[in-house]
Amino acid sequence: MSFWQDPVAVIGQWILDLLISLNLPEAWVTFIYTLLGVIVVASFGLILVIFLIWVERKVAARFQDRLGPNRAGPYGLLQTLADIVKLLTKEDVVPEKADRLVFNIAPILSMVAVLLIWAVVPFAPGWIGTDLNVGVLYIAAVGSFGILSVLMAGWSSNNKYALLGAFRAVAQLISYEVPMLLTMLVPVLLARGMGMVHMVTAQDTWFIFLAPAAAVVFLISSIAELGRTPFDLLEAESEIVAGYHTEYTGMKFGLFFAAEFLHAFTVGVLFAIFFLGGWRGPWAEQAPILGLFYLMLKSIFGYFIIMWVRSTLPRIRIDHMLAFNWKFLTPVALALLILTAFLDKIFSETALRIPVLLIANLVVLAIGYVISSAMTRRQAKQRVKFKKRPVAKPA
Amino acid sequence: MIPLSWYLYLAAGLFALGLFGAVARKNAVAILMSVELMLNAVNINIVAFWRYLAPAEIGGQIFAIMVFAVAAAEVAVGLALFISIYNSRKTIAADEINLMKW
Amino acid sequence: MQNTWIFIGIFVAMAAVFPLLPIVVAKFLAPSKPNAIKLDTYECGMETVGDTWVQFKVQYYIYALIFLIFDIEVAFLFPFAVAFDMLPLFAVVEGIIFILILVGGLFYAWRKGALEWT
Amino acid sequence: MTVEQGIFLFIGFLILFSGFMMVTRSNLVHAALYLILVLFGVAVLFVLLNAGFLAVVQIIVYIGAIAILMIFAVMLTRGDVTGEAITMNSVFGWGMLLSSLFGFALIIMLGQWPAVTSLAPALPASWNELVEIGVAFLSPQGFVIPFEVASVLLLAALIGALYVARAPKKGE
Repeated sequence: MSFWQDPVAVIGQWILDLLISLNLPEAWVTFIYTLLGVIVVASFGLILVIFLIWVERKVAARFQDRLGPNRAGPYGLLQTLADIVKLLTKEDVVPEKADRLVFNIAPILSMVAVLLIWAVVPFAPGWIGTDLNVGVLYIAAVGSFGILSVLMAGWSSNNKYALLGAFRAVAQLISYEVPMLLTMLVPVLLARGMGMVHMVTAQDTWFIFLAPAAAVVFLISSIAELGRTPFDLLEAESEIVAGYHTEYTGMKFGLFFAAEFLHAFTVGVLFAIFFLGGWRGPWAEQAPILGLFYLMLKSIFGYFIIMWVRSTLPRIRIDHMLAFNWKFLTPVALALLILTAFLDKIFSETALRIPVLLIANLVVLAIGYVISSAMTRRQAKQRVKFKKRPVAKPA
Repeated sequence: MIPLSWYLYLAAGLFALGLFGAVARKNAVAILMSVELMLNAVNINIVAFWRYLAPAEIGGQIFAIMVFAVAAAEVAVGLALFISIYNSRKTIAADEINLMKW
Repeated sequence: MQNTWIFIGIFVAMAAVFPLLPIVVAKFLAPSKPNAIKLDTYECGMETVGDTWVQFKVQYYIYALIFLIFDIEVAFLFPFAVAFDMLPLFAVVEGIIFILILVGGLFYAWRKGALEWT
Repeated sequence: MTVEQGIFLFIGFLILFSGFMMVTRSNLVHAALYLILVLFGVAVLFVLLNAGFLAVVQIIVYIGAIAILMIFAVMLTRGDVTGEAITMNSVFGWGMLLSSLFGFALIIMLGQWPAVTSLAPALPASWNELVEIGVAFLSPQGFVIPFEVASVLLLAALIGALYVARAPKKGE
């Protein structure tokens, strides 16, 4: 295998040989090798953030007919670096009434929660941090630390708006976690395994063709998990100042901010892995570097949809948002799960598997839409039923 | 290699801590948290026994999952009760909830 | 010991170090001139009235409750999904019954109006 | 001392320390955060015991849901969060006596049991815990009754808790 086809394997082998030639004990070799792997994967994520913030600002600007950052460096590429320098030199205020320890841990935890997902992301054939056999559940588990960090930040600030914001945020996050988990179950069911590598190799046909409705529900609930427009009620500045990170300043605020951006892209990556076949594409298995390219292409597609939604839709009211989750997304996700399990068992191994699943998905989505829109119309009718007031006649 | 005894001693210690909390804490929510400690101690024991004495029987892990389900049900109902009691009596101190005492 | 988990263990440690670094750097670079007003609770420039405890709705708890129940359900269903190939149709129907029982719970909550944000 | 033992000792210390802090803190949110540390430690123990699935479920269910529910309940009941109220019951001394007696009795009894020092046997070669669990849950020879009963239990808990928490308040 040549260097240009699979640089990671070549470099990895070289480092391993080097470590063994140093005559270290075996445990140390494993430790250092793993540590290097961790550093590579984690810093890949962190460096990506710097780039992503620029991309997001540029794209959002184009949507709004602006230019976006264009001063620092060519095309404003260095803007994020300038922002980092700015954040580093901002005074770090910890409010007097705050619970110092919890207050300081919360932003770190929010970053950790996002970064940990990257440990199981399969970048290309053979390029993966570690292939846990419980990969998908691991991602869900790591997500719960994110929820915890929001609650910790809101509570420790000792500010009623921060606490209110945290409560709203947590209500939103846990509500949307339900359809997200249920739709994550659909690809697991289709792949018959929840290791991330297995998930990719099982997608001879991309799962978006087997479960398009699940993909849509997953994407919507993931956007809600991000807390971005149209689901950005947790930081609705007109209602609750700035949400759970009201009291945060300087780099600690920057961490929450960076975690959100990285999370947005991570959602794109997960969407690509679960539904768009991960690194799969022509010749990816011969040249893993192509696999990385395909994965990034697909992830950026998912990320672009997220940005698109963000800059198009207005903020939803909180009762609408929660009703949308519990009365539309969750029932649809449950119906999809039941149907997928049943049909996949009956039609597994037959040629009908793909068309039947595809049609079932579309039917569920259509029925769900019809029922929910009928209900909305009925509610709207009920709402207009108030007494007619006599109209004042002009004298 | 870790001998089985380490897990069992740790679980015993955790269980005793939980027992202390459940008996001595005043706040009902804190009591429920202590009960969670005891359930976790039990779960450590179950999984350790499975791993050391019967690794071929998957029942050990199933049992632990059932403990999760029971713990979740217990917490859900327990906390709902406390919230309800708080709404009517404005306290959840365990020694002041004496509705059923005789 | 499982080798796959060593990576996660080290990753947790490193993932905590990475965000800690900028905070520590900021500690040296950033100015620190605290005063009473700056350290006060931020509330759009107003002085804070009352304590942090505002009345929270029971509705928050109810959403968390339904979430907890579904969380457990998903934990039960993941092994079901992984073992899918080994299961006869009969077992799959059992799994579907398991889901349907909890769907009943969701519809009970719906009918009772527990899902309304009032 | 091997690496594994080192990790165990560290985690064991963490669990016992956080457990102790949890039962003694009067600030209930702090107590809940220490509880989360304990739960996390137990998840690490599950990993050491080759039960990766249980470790992940422990984090999802306990930290992701139960601990959040606890913190919500603390907020909703305005307990002695500020730490001003009294932490302990009047039977505090009895609790201390009972639990320490119980703990020591357990430890002494464990010390006399011969199997206690046994080491972990090797797992079966082609071990796939997830498939094993899934099959065991759904096969009639296995645990299908507990599986369905768990669902009914959760349904009952959901309905009961909803009913209790939403019970109409008088005079409000």
